[in-house]
Amino acid sequence: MHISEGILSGSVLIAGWAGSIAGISYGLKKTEPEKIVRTALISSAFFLASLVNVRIGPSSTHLTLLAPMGLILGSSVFPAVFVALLLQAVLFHFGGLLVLGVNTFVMAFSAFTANLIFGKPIKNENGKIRVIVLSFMAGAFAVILGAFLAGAFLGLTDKNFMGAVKLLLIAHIPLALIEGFVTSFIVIWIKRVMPEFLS
Amino acid sequence: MTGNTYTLEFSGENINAVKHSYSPSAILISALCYSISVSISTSIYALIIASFLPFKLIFEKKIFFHNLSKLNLINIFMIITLSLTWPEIKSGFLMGILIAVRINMIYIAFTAVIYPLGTSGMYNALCGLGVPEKMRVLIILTLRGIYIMYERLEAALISVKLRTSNLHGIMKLRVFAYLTASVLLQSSIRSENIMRSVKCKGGFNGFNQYENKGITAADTAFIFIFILYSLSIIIINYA
Amino acid sequence: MLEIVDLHYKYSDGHEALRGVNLKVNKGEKIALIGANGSGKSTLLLHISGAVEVQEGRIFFNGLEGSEILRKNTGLTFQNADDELLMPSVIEDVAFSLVADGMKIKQAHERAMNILSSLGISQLSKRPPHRLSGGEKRIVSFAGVLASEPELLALDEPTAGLDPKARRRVINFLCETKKTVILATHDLDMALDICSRAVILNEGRISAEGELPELFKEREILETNNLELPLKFSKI
Amino acid sequence: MLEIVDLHYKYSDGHEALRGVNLKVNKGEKIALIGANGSGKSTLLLHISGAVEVQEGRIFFNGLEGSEILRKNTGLTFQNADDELLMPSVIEDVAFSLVADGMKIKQAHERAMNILSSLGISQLSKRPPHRLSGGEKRIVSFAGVLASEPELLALDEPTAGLDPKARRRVINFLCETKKTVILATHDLDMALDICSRAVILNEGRISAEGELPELFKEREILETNNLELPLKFSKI
Repeated sequence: MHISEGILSGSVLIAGWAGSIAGISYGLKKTEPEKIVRTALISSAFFLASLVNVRIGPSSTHLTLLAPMGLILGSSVFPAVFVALLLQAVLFHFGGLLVLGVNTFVMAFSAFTANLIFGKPIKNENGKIRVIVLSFMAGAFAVILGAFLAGAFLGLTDKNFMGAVKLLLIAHIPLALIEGFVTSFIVIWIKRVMPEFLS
Repeated sequence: MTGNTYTLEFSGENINAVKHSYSPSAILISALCYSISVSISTSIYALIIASFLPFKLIFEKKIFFHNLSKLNLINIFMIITLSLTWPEIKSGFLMGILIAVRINMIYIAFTAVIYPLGTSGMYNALCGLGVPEKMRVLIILTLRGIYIMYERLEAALISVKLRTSNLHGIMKLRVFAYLTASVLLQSSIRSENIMRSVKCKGGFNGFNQYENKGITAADTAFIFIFILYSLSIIIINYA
Repeated sequence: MLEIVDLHYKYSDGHEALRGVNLKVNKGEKIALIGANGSGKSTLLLHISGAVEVQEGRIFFNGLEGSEILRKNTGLTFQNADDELLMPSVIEDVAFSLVADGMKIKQAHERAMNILSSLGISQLSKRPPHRLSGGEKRIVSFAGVLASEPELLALDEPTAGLDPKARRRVINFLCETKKTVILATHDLDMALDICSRAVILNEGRISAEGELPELFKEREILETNNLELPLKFSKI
Repeated sequence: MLEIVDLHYKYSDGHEALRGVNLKVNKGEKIALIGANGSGKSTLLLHISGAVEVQEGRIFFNGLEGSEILRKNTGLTFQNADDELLMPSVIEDVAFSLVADGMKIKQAHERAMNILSSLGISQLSKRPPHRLSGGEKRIVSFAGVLASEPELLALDEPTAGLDPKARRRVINFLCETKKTVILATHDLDMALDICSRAVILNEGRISAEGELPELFKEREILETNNLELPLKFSKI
């Protein structure tokens, strides 16, 4: 769901920046100064975890961990994702700066929405099976929403992209399942070891 | 290391950041103007004008041809996908070529001009553009956190590798999830100590250490030239 | 110089870390704070340096009270030097507290450079902290604390994880400094090298206090506080 | 049991960590690996435990070669016990490698419980390991390594950051174990307590080797290797 530089039209790029700047300002406003340090350290941990290449069968993949990010960081996820993507561009020359707005919006909005929908139920639920199911749904949902948003930005640029967008959505289904499992395991662990950690 | 269940792809930063004669903000603004004009160009004439800069940069500086070739490998894949999914193969193919050309030009401009600023240059550029304090603190501490937590994650990955040789299927995902959660917990504990140390050292004001030289006449001229160049690309594009 | 009266502290999880600590520290004194993990050493240091607000009890610094006064006049280094190296380069890190107090950046960097030179590590000034060795990190964290010219240094395990040479360098620095020093450590041999007096904490209370090396010779006191005879007193 | 022949290792950044190490370890021996930070101790331990592939040179374990053999027969603990705690409870953590290698969960938990009992920490079995004290974490990490019954224990600074009581507990455990032990440490006094032989690494080479305590009495050897006289030999 990472869109490359040079594809999107000017108006779509601007829309992406507008969306992510709104999210970032909201997130920064909601993040108390005391919590900035925590947000930074946790987002660096997510950054590193997303660099781990997990070998699955013959191929390997990087995980986005969108839902766990949303569940733990809450509204701070917008600035956190922005900084992570910015550092990724500067440190690894990966991902562009012009599309940073769009990419931040795609990922942070998906993570944020997953928390909005599933955050409270997961936090309040005590049955193990229900927690697993809810967090699986959160993990898969965040990935699908991300792919859908990325597809929407492509489609808005040129409706002829829709054929490629369909491929993109299909390609994200296995990732969504994987992220669903990983999210439920992370949530289970957190609920057992440090329940106060969920935002 | 072959046969590993997980590999961590982290190369770290090139710390030998290049010193530019212009302020980082001026460089960032200029390169962004240029890349905007490139990314909305569709006419071949506009792209020819726009290609002057990348050609100049290729001759002047060391571009990472290794990365560039990797980039174009992905581009070939993209061109094929667009050819097959577009309503017409030919127009899809041309669209793919157009995007590939733009990607190359923007990539060259960024790697030659912006990325050599390094994280500190980029940080100065953002501060020069008036990024709010909370965001500045977040950038600096996330960067520090990446280096601090990198060592932890690397050791944790080695530990898993030593404790088990054959992780399969769901177990692999479960272990990865637990690893991530452990590192998250460690980072949260670290953040408590770091917050205390920030307090002891006098608070967030200490983070405000970017070079605020302001925009000089030379910077203004530099930005002006780039805006003119970018505008001319845009005008030719729509002419 | 420093007077602590009946200090109590309870963490938000209900754990009582301090249960009535009374302590007087004179100017120029070097005091070792000894005790097992969880005895309240770190919490006491956080109070002395003004990092946490007093809940119950009082702390006077030259007769004045308040965490602001403490923050201005004391400098704390943490057990893990990585936790206090905040900035992307050594010089910015050392200048941190000066800039935080409103000094101009250029001036702050000059002062920081002087401190680095006086500690013999000016060559590190441009390096990012993650490129430093453990011993270098520790010395840089001292430099950061010294920048704001505190009268009292509160040090939490300054030699943890250092190799013998780096440890010796830290000990030499602490022996030579004219500042008042409160040193929390498990390294009783280091305490003997540096400090003239020791205070033993046990479960949030001061359970013993006395001159060094005499205190450490009292086997009974050490044993009831879960401590070990310093190696210098043991024979092979 | 273990034989290392002319081992070299260069990190991808060009740093040569090992420059021709030769070492023989007999079954049941306890060897201290001494050296300043950056001398190559940790890199050598990573080789012995099979965590990195040999670039140049050879390592034989009971005559066999290959990192798979080493991983099966040796157990490594890290300097920072937090790095190896993974599962949400102590018992699951100790049983981890057994379950991952295909043992039934019930059986694995029984074995893990036996190990915890033998180390005297069965009461911790249900606790999350991340919430334990430093000393407890260290012992749990030993338990996790012991679960897969390695013949050789490779330990990186097992007492770093521990208080005297916890340190003593670790030392007692290592004195009592019948396993072969290779112990990298700065804590020469601990080395004297546990090991019969020491190997001094300096810049990736073995610069001295000998029986303990004799080796540590040679002031010159210690000084050229940036080490300090163990405190037991110094007088107050």
